Amino acid sequence: MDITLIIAIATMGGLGFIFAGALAFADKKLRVEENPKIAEVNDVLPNANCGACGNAGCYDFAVKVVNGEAKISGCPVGGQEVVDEIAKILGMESAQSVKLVARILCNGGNLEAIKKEGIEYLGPQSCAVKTIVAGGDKMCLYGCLGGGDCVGACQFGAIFMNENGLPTVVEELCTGCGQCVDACPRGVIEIHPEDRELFVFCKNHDDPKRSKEVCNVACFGCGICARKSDGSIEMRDYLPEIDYTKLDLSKIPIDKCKTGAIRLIHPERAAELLKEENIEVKVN
Amino acid sequence: MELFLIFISAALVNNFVLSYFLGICPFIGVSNKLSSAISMGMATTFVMALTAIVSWLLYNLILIPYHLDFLQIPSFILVIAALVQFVEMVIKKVSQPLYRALGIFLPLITTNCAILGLALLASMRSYNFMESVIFGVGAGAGFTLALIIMAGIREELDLADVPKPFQGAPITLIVAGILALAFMGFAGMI
Amino acid sequence: METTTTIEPKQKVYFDLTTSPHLHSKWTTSKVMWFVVAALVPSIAAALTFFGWTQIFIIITAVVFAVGTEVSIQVIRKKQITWFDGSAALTGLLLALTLPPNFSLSATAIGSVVAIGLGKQIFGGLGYNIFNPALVGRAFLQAAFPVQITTWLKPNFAVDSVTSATPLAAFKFDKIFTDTVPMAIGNVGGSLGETSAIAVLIGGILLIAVGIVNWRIPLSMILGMFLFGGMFWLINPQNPTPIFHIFAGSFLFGAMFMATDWVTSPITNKGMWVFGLGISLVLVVIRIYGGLPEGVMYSILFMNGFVPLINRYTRPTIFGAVKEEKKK
Amino acid sequence: MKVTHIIATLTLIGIIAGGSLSLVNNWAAPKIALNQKAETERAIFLVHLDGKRYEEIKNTGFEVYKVFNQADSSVGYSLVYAGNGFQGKIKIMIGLTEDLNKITSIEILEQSETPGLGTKILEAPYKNQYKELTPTPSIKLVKGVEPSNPNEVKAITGATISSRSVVAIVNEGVKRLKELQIKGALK
Amino acid sequence: MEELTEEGVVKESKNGIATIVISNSDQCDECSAKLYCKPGNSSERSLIVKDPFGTTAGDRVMVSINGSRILGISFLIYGIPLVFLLAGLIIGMNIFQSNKEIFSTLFGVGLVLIYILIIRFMLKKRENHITAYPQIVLVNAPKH
Amino acid sequence: MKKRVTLLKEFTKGLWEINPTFKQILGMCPTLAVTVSAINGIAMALATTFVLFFSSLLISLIRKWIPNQVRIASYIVIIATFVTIVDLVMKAQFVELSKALGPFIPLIVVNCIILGRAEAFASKNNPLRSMLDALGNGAGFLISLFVLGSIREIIGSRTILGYQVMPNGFEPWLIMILPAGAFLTLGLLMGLANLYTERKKNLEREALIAQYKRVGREEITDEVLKEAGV
Amino acid sequence: MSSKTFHGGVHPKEYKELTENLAFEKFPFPEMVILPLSQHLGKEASPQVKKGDDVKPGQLVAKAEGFISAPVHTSVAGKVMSLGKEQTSSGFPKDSIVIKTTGTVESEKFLFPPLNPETATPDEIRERVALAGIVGQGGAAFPTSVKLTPPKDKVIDVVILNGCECEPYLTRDYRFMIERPDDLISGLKLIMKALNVNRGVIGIEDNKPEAIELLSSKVKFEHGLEVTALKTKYPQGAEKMLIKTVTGREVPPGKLPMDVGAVIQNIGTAIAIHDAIVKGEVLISAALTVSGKGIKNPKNLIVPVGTTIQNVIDYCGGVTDDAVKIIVGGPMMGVAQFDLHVPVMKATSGILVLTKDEVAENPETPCLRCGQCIGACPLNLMPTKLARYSQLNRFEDAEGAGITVCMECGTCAYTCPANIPLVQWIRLGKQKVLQIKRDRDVK
Repeated sequence: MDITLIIAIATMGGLGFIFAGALAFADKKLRVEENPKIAEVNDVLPNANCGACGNAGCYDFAVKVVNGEAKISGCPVGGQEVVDEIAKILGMESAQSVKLVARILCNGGNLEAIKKEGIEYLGPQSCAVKTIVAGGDKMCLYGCLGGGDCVGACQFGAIFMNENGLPTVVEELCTGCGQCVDACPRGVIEIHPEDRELFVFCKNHDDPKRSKEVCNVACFGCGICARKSDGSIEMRDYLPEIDYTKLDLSKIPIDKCKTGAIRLIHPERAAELLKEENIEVKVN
Repeated sequence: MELFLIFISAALVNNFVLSYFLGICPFIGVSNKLSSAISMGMATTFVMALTAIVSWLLYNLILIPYHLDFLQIPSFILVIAALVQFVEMVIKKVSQPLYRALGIFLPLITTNCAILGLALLASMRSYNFMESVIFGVGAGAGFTLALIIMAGIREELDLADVPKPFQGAPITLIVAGILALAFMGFAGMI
Repeated sequence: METTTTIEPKQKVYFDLTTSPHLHSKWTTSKVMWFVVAALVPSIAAALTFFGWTQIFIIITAVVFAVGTEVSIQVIRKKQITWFDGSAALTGLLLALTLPPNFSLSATAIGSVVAIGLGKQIFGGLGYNIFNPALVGRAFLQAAFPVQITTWLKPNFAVDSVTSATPLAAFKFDKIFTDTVPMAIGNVGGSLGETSAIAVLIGGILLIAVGIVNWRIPLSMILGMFLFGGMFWLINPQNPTPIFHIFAGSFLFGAMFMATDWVTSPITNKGMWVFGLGISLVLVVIRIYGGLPEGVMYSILFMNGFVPLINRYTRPTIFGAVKEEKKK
Repeated sequence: MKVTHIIATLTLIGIIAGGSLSLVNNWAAPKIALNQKAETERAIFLVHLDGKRYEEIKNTGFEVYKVFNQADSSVGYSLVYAGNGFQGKIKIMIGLTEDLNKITSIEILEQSETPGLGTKILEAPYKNQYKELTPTPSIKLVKGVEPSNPNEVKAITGATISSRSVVAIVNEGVKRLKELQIKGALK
Repeated sequence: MEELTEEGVVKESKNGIATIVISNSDQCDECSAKLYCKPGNSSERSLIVKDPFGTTAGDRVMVSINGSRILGISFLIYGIPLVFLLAGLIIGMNIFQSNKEIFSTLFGVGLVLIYILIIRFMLKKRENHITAYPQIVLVNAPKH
Repeated sequence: MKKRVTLLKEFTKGLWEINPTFKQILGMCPTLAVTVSAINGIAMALATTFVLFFSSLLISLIRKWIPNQVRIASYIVIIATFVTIVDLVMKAQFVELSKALGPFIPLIVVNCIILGRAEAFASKNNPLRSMLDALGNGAGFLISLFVLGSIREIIGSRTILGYQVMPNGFEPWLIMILPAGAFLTLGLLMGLANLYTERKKNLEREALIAQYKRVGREEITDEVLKEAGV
Repeated sequence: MSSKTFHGGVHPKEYKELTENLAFEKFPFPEMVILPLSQHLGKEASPQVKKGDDVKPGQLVAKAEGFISAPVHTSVAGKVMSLGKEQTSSGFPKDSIVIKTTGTVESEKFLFPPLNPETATPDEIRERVALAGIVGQGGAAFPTSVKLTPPKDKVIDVVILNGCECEPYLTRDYRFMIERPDDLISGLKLIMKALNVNRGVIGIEDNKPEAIELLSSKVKFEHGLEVTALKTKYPQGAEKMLIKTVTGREVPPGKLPMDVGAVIQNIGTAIAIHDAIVKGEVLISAALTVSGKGIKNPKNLIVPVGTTIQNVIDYCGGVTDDAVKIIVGGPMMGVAQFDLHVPVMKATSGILVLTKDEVAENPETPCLRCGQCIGACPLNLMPTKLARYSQLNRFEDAEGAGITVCMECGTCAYTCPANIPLVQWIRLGKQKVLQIKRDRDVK
């Protein structure tokens, strides 16, 4: 009986010893130094490998964060919680993570944008495909085609088509990953920080005459907004361009826009924001 | 002839993946690349042959004579782990680039239940030495075959309109089920 | 529309907007499917002749449940309902024709549901399935009800010497060979559709003639059978002759209607040869060494699994590409 | 330092594992042995219902037991014989009378046949056919008709191969045992 | 044969040869074992690759390996040794009288080791222009 | 994502949220192999839970002393030891069960659940949490094995836990107790589980969308009416 | 008469009987013309007139910009109305000059001094072709002068005149061959001279026996010229296919016909070259077939460039009530129109008005993997795979499968029983792949 015990111990101990020896030997030869913090950071990340941070994957992002090449607030999917965790691991002050949201910058839905008259488009209902058949069934060559490619591209289900045939972003679900931007052949989707309120909801660079022909709510390039904005808005190719670093919401006469091409995305929210600063603003 | 039957049995009739459910994890996770499937299959087959040899020796020359058969599981798993480590080291010695290119398959194999299953089944069925080696090679061949078929199918599945909840593991399992049905045709060959 | 001779800018147009080409061939999916159904009529007729008209209930059950499953899954998935394209009906019909006469109707229904559900819809519906749906249903039934599905019925015009066992089972278990003539006509035991080789051939040749079935698959299967079956026969004359192999069981039915299913067969011409030869090889091995007398279903399913790989490695060389490589 | 730590850890774990397993085994081994013995005994007496005591006959190349009844007189032999079935090995305990001309009963010990189909060889209707069967010159399998001779067994519908495998294994076992008897090894 | 691709970050690059840390391999996408699957107990998976671009550490790259190369290598490292091993065993089982198993194992393993030595010798010679190196095909690989 | 969660959550998450079979897709081999009947499934799950519990506990206890290099090796040895104990005990006390589960008890060693939890959880958390996590995962495993086993047993052999529940007229589907049946059933169950999760997510999403539509709709009509006149 | 052919292809119903026996008619001058500045591949021409200018027929209104470009001449006498974007038959608006017709007297037409075809040097020919604004009449509208100026390192040994006209309905080239065989041969000889080639082949599909016979008898005594009968099959007239059938050479992917020593010219181009050299005319009229069951009086027409297709259709009696589709170009590769106020351009080969039963639009069903498209693809591609890849945004895979080789001939979509718009998807994939490639090259 005891002999078996001893042999058993000897066998297992021996096997363990040999194996450990081999491992130790291999370890010495194969040693790759790695900052243990990378693994820790990697654990905190959502590990969806969605690429929203612009890196090849979560591990890649972890490496960059630890090496100081990426901001700790770089993961838009994880949100504040992840930022705090990373900050804790790296012993840094937590930074405010600004949520990025996709904005659909076209107002021309089925009701507003003028369709090519009297034709029936028979191909696949996809914007990308529509663009190669005579540039789609809408007259406007810049605006949303309403084919819903962005809806399909969003893996978070954050975009849906409203009844007017325009995509709408559900901000609560949007992670700002930018998949929809890539999917849109017309480039009407842009990623912006959540706190930006004023946008130009038109991409039409046509001259005023043609703009009026193609869409009821297009920017006609009148330039009123630019003239009244102390330089934060500039006209370029018949379209206003907003410089968000200079923008002061309280000074923009948004209600002057005839077509609503430049407007606030959340009128109520902007009003509240400005109220806090004791500024009265008229919201249309 | 007996050896041949053991081979056919392990590879087709009682395919390791499709009727013993051994090695399901890599089967589910296999990529759609044929060459990595074959590569992984070959590595597994090689390790399986080695495992069959070493575990037979360990079991019949040490564990049985000294009445240590209760140590079968831990000693087998240690031996397999050590073997894989050893193979890894040899490959590394042969050529660093080759090791880097192929090394990724090896750690997977350590925890591949097919290997341990092989060692245990061989000892349970009290195969003799050659029989267990052939059993190992046959099992490896069967594993490779299943992996290859799945690698091909997976590419097709990527293009298919599989309902979303069934994408990934569920559809793989269902394909495996249908494959298992197809492999039933080989039943009765041993 | 009134024609005008004056120039009127932005004249109203009401035309279809599509890309080129603006012409199409006459075939559509549903035409093809219904045509195949039509090509099965001789086989159905043969089945009803040899096993009695009541067998029509098996066919009806299979078709109704197949179409029903298809429609209900499409309703659940909120997809377009496409029962009228005939593909589900065809699957049901093919399944029914592989079943033995007097097979239980409830089991037939199960087979149909499995064929459409697990064989087809779970892969995304028509065009995406890897395995032949009818055969998936059949294989499922074989595994689920092995006794029922190997219980055969004596054909109506059986002479005394004919047993209810299929020619293959008779060979497998009792080493009895059946003559070719009754097998060709169909006066032997067997599944509904496979019984009459002539009826199958009529339908099959029709399909080949109109170009629905690519002749390469049936031909390569038959050649393969001569090759491999002949090989085993030469090695050991105890084994059946290639002719017996071809006329016995569901070989011809499989070659004409099952292996040639568009979705689950290779898309390249070279691939079709590989596919057909592979089926024959596996089939001969199963028939001779396997435990089951028949293996057409298994060999086709097995090769279905290889189709994606065959497609990938028999890809035609792009026009002009070879020369470029030679130049290098 | 590091290397010794690595080696020591795993060695220690190995030692502890070996030791503790050994202890558990000390407790379990006798019981397992007992279970196994009971198992064999059960099977031996299942094929010889009147058996009470058995002796193993050594050096035969396979397991053969001579079985004695209450009166301690030999009632025959129990032998374990295995062969290929439909999907894997089938291991059968065969009970034979002293003169080896009658099978008392058989018991399937191991099999991996198709569940619900091949596994019908385990069920009474098939198995009971072997009771009082005469294995001379050899057992025959008949299909579709009722057995009419004392050496015929009816096949299971849909599981011809499994039925046939059992017959083949029993025939082979009996044959081997007869050879042994001729050589006089059964004494 | 198809191309296999891996994505990674350059660790260091010298004389046209770079070491890449794999961050995302399409071969491991669906595998549940990737959690603890790292070669040589290191916590990252790395590759030595040809670098015709002269990348610098930190670049994100896509690496492509020719499938038939991988197959060739596997065959060289697993396939042929397996044949040698089996041949050794079969020969061994026939020539040795006592303790057949041990001796034939040793014989088989010995054959494999000899083969490995030869391979190693041959590879050493060609180490610098070895064709089996994967190659960087894309710097700043597009994200997926 | 690592969060500080309550101890209760540590247990309950294993039941569904990270259910080893349906969510983590771990331990497929025993799941498929032993679920021919419900009782086998239960026994297997209990055995696994036993090993999982003790190895998690032990690993969590000694996690600080194990060098990284032999981490996995040590875990495997520890797990193998516990598995052997289970095996021996079963052979000694539950002969029938041990026969039914056959070679699958030893394969618990390579069940990814155990190594997976050891690596992902026990090696990073304190013993209490590790124990709860192990129990939760074990329970989740039990649930899935029981469900799978019951379905296969009911349809495949008309019984559940040995009692006949289906009428005699019901012809059992033999396929359910064959390997193919195991694959198909698990595949379907897993799909249904995903379907359920997705449904839940979709409902949430639709609720959000509905909210947006309400707001969005007003916005559009107002503007359209006003701007249409321009 | 054995007819040569290539692998793949289809044979759609021809419908050529509608117009094949109708001689060319001259279209009267329209009230206004729209002249897009880009009627060719390559760089847009730059306008040389301003609003209000008076122009006479044949006058240069926009000159070529850079090497791959072609000048634009007005086809009528009139006044420049506007310069700006106008809709074109490609579906997209392009910068155009609109001219209101004021006079229709043809004698005022601007002409270059005629050259003697026997003595003209290759350089003279090239220069004249460039100045006359001649572009390929086959559809792609590649500037002909560029084609006549191969790089020094390319050895050209054969000129092939494309008389296949494999697109259904179209009979323009056929009419040219029947009506102007001598001018055609003269044009071919000029091309051969410009390229310094001794062998000229006229490839004609065997459904035009009269043309084959006529031209064969004409070239019988010409040295180096031959007429080859080709099997009637679409797309026999595609450059790569034609070279393969005539010479047996395959143009590798990404390479041009001149890489295998061949130059292909259209029948219409040869006629235009003849006119430019011998008569000194510039290219200001387009010969086209107006056909289809949806048009009341199908015709072969010579139309001033810039005439709107509305005018042309009206001239042909307008459309019938069951017309559903108007196409500029052939039915296989042409573009469906949504606006009839678009001009006829230099390379316009036909205007088709099709009825419901001709186009037979059927609902799309999923791919059945029948392999019809693979068997039919003349370039040995796998159209179904390519389309699926681009549907799933897997452009890298699409590139690997050779999507950029596709010439969009439409054979696959024609033959597809599931009616998948394969060409549409492949075209999208091609665009994306080319864009990805460009991005990659930039990096």
